Amino acid sequence: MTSETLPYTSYLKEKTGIMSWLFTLDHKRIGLMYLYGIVAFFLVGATLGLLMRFELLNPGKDLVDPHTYNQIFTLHGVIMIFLFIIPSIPAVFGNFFLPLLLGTDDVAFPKLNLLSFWLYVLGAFFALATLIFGDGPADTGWTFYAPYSVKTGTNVTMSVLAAFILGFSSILTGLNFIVTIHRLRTPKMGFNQMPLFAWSLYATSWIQLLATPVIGITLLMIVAERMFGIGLFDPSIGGDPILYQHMFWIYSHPAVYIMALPAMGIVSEILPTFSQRTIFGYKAIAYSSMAIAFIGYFVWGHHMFTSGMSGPAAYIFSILTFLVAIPTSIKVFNWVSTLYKGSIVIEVPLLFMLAFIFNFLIGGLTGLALGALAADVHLHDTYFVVGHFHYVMFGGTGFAFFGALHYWFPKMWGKMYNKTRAYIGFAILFVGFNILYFPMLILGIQGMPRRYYDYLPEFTFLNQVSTVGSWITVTGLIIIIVNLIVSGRNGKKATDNPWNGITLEWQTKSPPPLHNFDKMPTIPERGPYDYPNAKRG
Amino acid sequence: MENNKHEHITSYKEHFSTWLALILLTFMTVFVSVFGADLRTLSVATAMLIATIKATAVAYYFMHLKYEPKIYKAMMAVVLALFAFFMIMITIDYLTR
Amino acid sequence: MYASNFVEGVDFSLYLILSISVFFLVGITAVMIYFLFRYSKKNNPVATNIEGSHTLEIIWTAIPTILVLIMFWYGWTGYRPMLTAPDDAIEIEAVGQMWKWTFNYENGKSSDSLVIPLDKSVKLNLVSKDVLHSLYIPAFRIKQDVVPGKDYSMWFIGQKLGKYDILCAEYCGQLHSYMLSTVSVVEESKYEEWLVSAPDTNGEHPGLTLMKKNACLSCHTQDGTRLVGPSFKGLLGRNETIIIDGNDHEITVDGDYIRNKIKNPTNSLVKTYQSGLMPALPLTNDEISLMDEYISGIK
Amino acid sequence: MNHTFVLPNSGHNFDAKASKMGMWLFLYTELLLFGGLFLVYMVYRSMYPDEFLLASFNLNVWMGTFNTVILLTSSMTIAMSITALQKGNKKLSINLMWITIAAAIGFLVIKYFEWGAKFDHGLFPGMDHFNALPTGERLYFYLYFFMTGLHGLHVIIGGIFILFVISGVKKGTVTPERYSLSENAGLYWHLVDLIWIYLFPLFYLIH
Ligand code: HEA
Ligand code: HEA
Ligand code: CUA
Ligand SMILES: [Cu+2]
Repeated sequence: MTSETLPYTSYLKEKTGIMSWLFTLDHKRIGLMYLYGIVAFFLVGATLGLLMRFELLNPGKDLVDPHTYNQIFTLHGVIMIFLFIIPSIPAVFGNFFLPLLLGTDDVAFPKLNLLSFWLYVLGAFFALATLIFGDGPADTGWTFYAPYSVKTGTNVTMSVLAAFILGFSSILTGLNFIVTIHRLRTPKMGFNQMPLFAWSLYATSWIQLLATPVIGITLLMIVAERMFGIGLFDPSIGGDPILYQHMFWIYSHPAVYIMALPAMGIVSEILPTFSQRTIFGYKAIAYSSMAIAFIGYFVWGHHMFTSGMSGPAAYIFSILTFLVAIPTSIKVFNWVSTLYKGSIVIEVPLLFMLAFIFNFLIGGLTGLALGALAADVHLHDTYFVVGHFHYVMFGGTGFAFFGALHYWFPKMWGKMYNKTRAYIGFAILFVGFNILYFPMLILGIQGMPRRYYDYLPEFTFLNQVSTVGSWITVTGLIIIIVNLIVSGRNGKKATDNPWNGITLEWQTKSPPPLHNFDKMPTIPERGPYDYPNAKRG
Repeated sequence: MENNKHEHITSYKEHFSTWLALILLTFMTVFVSVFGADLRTLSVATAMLIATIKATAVAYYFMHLKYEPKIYKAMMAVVLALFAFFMIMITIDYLTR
Repeated sequence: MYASNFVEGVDFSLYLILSISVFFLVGITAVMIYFLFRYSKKNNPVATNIEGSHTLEIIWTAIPTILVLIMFWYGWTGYRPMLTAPDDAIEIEAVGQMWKWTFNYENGKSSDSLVIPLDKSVKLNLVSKDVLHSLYIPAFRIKQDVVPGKDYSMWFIGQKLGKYDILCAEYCGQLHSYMLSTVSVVEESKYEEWLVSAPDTNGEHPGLTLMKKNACLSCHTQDGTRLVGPSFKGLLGRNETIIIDGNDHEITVDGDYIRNKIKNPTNSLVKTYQSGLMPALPLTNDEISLMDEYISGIK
Repeated sequence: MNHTFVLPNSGHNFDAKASKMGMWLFLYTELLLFGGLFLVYMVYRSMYPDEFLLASFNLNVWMGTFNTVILLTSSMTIAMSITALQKGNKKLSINLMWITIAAAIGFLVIKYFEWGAKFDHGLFPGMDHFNALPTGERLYFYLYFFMTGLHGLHVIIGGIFILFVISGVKKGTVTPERYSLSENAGLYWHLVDLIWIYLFPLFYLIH
């Protein structure tokens, strides 16, 4: 790359000092700050996960008492959902790369963006403050089901307020992205010339915008119930706990697509780059994101099949649940076809994506078993569900997150990571991950309920396998994270376009200058992934 | 980007007529409710219908929706459809128990 | 023979879906790996830009659609019969409370574990005294949430003699994982015999019987171990710090205190314990005195 | 530094359309925030129609009507203030906004008296009279306090927002050429009105 020798200041160096970070309006710096926060919370949440696995090594008490265990899995769930996975890809990579992919220099409302970040910090503070204030962290499970969440003496109010504030942060991020996509695309880039990651963020943002308020108000009702006795959900003073579940899942099912869609966008970016060919079925992938976002609103009832929901409602929710699987399967088939007649370079980011597809298949297909009414009656609230959602969330989104981190690492820091260590870390993580979670699926089919501090002796063996898996997983993760940190400090300098990608972020320097582009980026004529060197198909 | 030079400016008169219509509708709905007491469910329906007419007037004229590009109306339609769907699904569950 | 009448429907839908899943999982993974080698940079230096194919798009929309509709159908047919119990079912009231199941039979018999006759429909009327619970019998493939304030029921036919686990599958607080019981499927004659047999109290103190029935012992031990609430051992005459309206008070436990606490559990709280957990039970004064008498006797 | 090049589609440009779109999007979230409450209302009203009816007799229809008129009028004045600003008449615009704020205060004062009357009758969650009510009536009042309370909060926020605009017009950051902020405050205020349009029949006009 010729431009390397020209003098320029990267966004990392343009201004210095801690204040230039904390109050920056630059989307890239905000993205990085999110990254540090989110990874930190991932480690906290993961450590709690590790603790749970220790406790479950043998039946009976290994480490903590039941009350503490319940607080641990609640905090684990709250951290992983609200502080890690929902903001993960949108707030980090969306912030950093959406403007780059669109060929602009920032999001539409940079100040609002900073506000979202600070709300995230405030929410995080609330979530952790439960450790100090009140009678300890909530012990309700991340679902805060009434009436237990109204009755328990633990500090539910604060945990719930944390979720409320984080929801607000998430709404503002979504709002910002929608306006950015509508208003700031580079001239001549129509919606159908947008990179697929932008499409997936667009779909995600709509969910963040329209679903989050519903949980916001629901959580406020819980707070009002605890503080003022506004008994909307506790039957002993008035309300109906089933209605709480409806309200909760109206948000929280769409929320699983807030987690999944951006990850799918990442896959759609990375596969063409390493296959060096255009994506198969651009429109099918783009529009299926919108379809998932839309249908995803109407399936929340599948979390309530055993709650005493009426037969007709169960019927409708089940069939809609199955329908939402179809746009996902369209994506999977298009991804696999994108490898066809490519010229594939195997690099760690690509491996993460293939692992994503494999894990997400397991997660998604087990989701189908849960969507079937009869099977769900047996599987609901067992470890099968726990297995399902770790496969989609960690095996899916988590892997996409780490894949994206490797893919864009050179762009973000201008350094290349150590590839050998990255391979090793990936391999250990992948193996460990499957040893950790596959046994859970079997445990669930055998009937081990979730949120169990103690279990029947016949479940011991598989629990132990799973615990051993968690140790392997840690090893892999530590290798990956240490490798990235070390490489960020003294890795080899990376070129502007190490993977030979053609989306716009590769047209600028690594790391990009403060205003992203020093000249107008050019968009490929026949769609964002039209590799000039490939044969016409 | 385009600036807002060509924005439609709503006249005072238009605002005033909107207001007049809203006030009339308000008295109408109070009237139906207070004096049409034995209409029961019908009166819930009329009350909601009148409220919706009022809301549309506010959105269309006060909030300028009438003069905005189509995309605004489309978004609004999506939001309302979504909410309607939430209501329908919950109603189905509660009515068919 | 299956353990209950629902096993077949549930297992069929589950294993049908799992088989289709395994097929797709293995198939897609294999294709992916094959492409990885066949079209590696070495084997295929120049890529081809294939933008898509409408035919394929339609095929891989249609096939999953058909498959999921089949899956849905078997899920529904396996589930539908669970919704309505036959009219001749034996009705038993199943009460869930933190953290204990109680089963009340029509003839007034009450038991911690469920006993049902072979091949007879049984309908459980589910009652919760406090929060959500869920009555789950894995062997029967059946589960139903128990919701306070709602009259839910569930039904099944035990088709195989034996004793099976009953678990609580909806998170209900501290000892959720210990809210266990069993269901014994027995010959009808044995069931009849069991039903009329007197409760096996072994001449125990009636206060203890009452406390067992009301799940007091899920939280309070008799041997000094600390659980959710303070142990009964040596309770009478013990000095405790209790919190009333946020203020600490030093008291010595006496009979009045015990009776008051049972009556109005939320008025005061022993320090270091979690508030809001002890339920107010509809007990008569006589019953409370019996309990007090028993508790005061545990030294 | 060496940035001579600025993208035409920069996120740091002033873009009136973007800010209006942002405001609308935000209003959607507000709609769904209240939407959640309307869902809860719908369920409980259909469960306890008679109790809701009985409980609603505790509200004063005429106070509610009066408040509705106040809000509608304020909606008109804020809309007119934008027209005035667009036409370059800053003074009129500011005065109209002050009228709007006065209306907001009037609305809150009436609400204060209405709530106060409930307290006097022991109709607040936790009070003895309240606790003796049947479930449906209690639910009515839970919803009444929660929804009108949240709405009142929005009235306050809307008022503050308008105050901001007034100071903007005075300082010259909001001008006849660049009036997005005033437009957005107007949109927000109309939303407050819009929600009241539904709250009014749902709580006051049950018959
Ligand atoms: C990233 C998050 C994520 C994602 C993407 C999904 C995706 C799906 N989920 Fe999952 N789910 C969760 C996160 C997620 N879920 C969480 C967190 C919970 C538990 C919450 C709690 O209780 O704590 C949960 C719980 C949950 C339940 C409730 C279980 C219970 O409690 O009883 C159900 C039931 O229907 C379900 C179904 C599905 C389905 C059908 C999909 C589908 O979208 C999956 C679609 C994907 C595929 C189908 C695979 C790809 C397709 C092919 C390869 C083609 C071949 C396929 C066909 C033949 C159709 N999920
Ligand atoms: C993105 C979401 C996410 C992720 C990534 C994880 C990751 C993990 N989860 Fe989590 N989990 C949830 C979301 C997630 N979980 C949710 C929502 C629930 C439901 C909660 C509820 O029921 O309410 C749940 C519930 C849940 C349970 C069920 C609890 C129960 O029902 O009783 C279990 C049990 O094993 C578990 C385990 C783990 C483990 C071992 C990991 C591991 O994979 C983590 C991997 C990482 C490591 C193994 C360690 C890495 C750590 C380091 C490198 C740091 C070392 C640093 C220090 C020592 C300071 N989780
Ligand atoms: Cu009872 Cu869990
Ligand atoms: Cu779901």
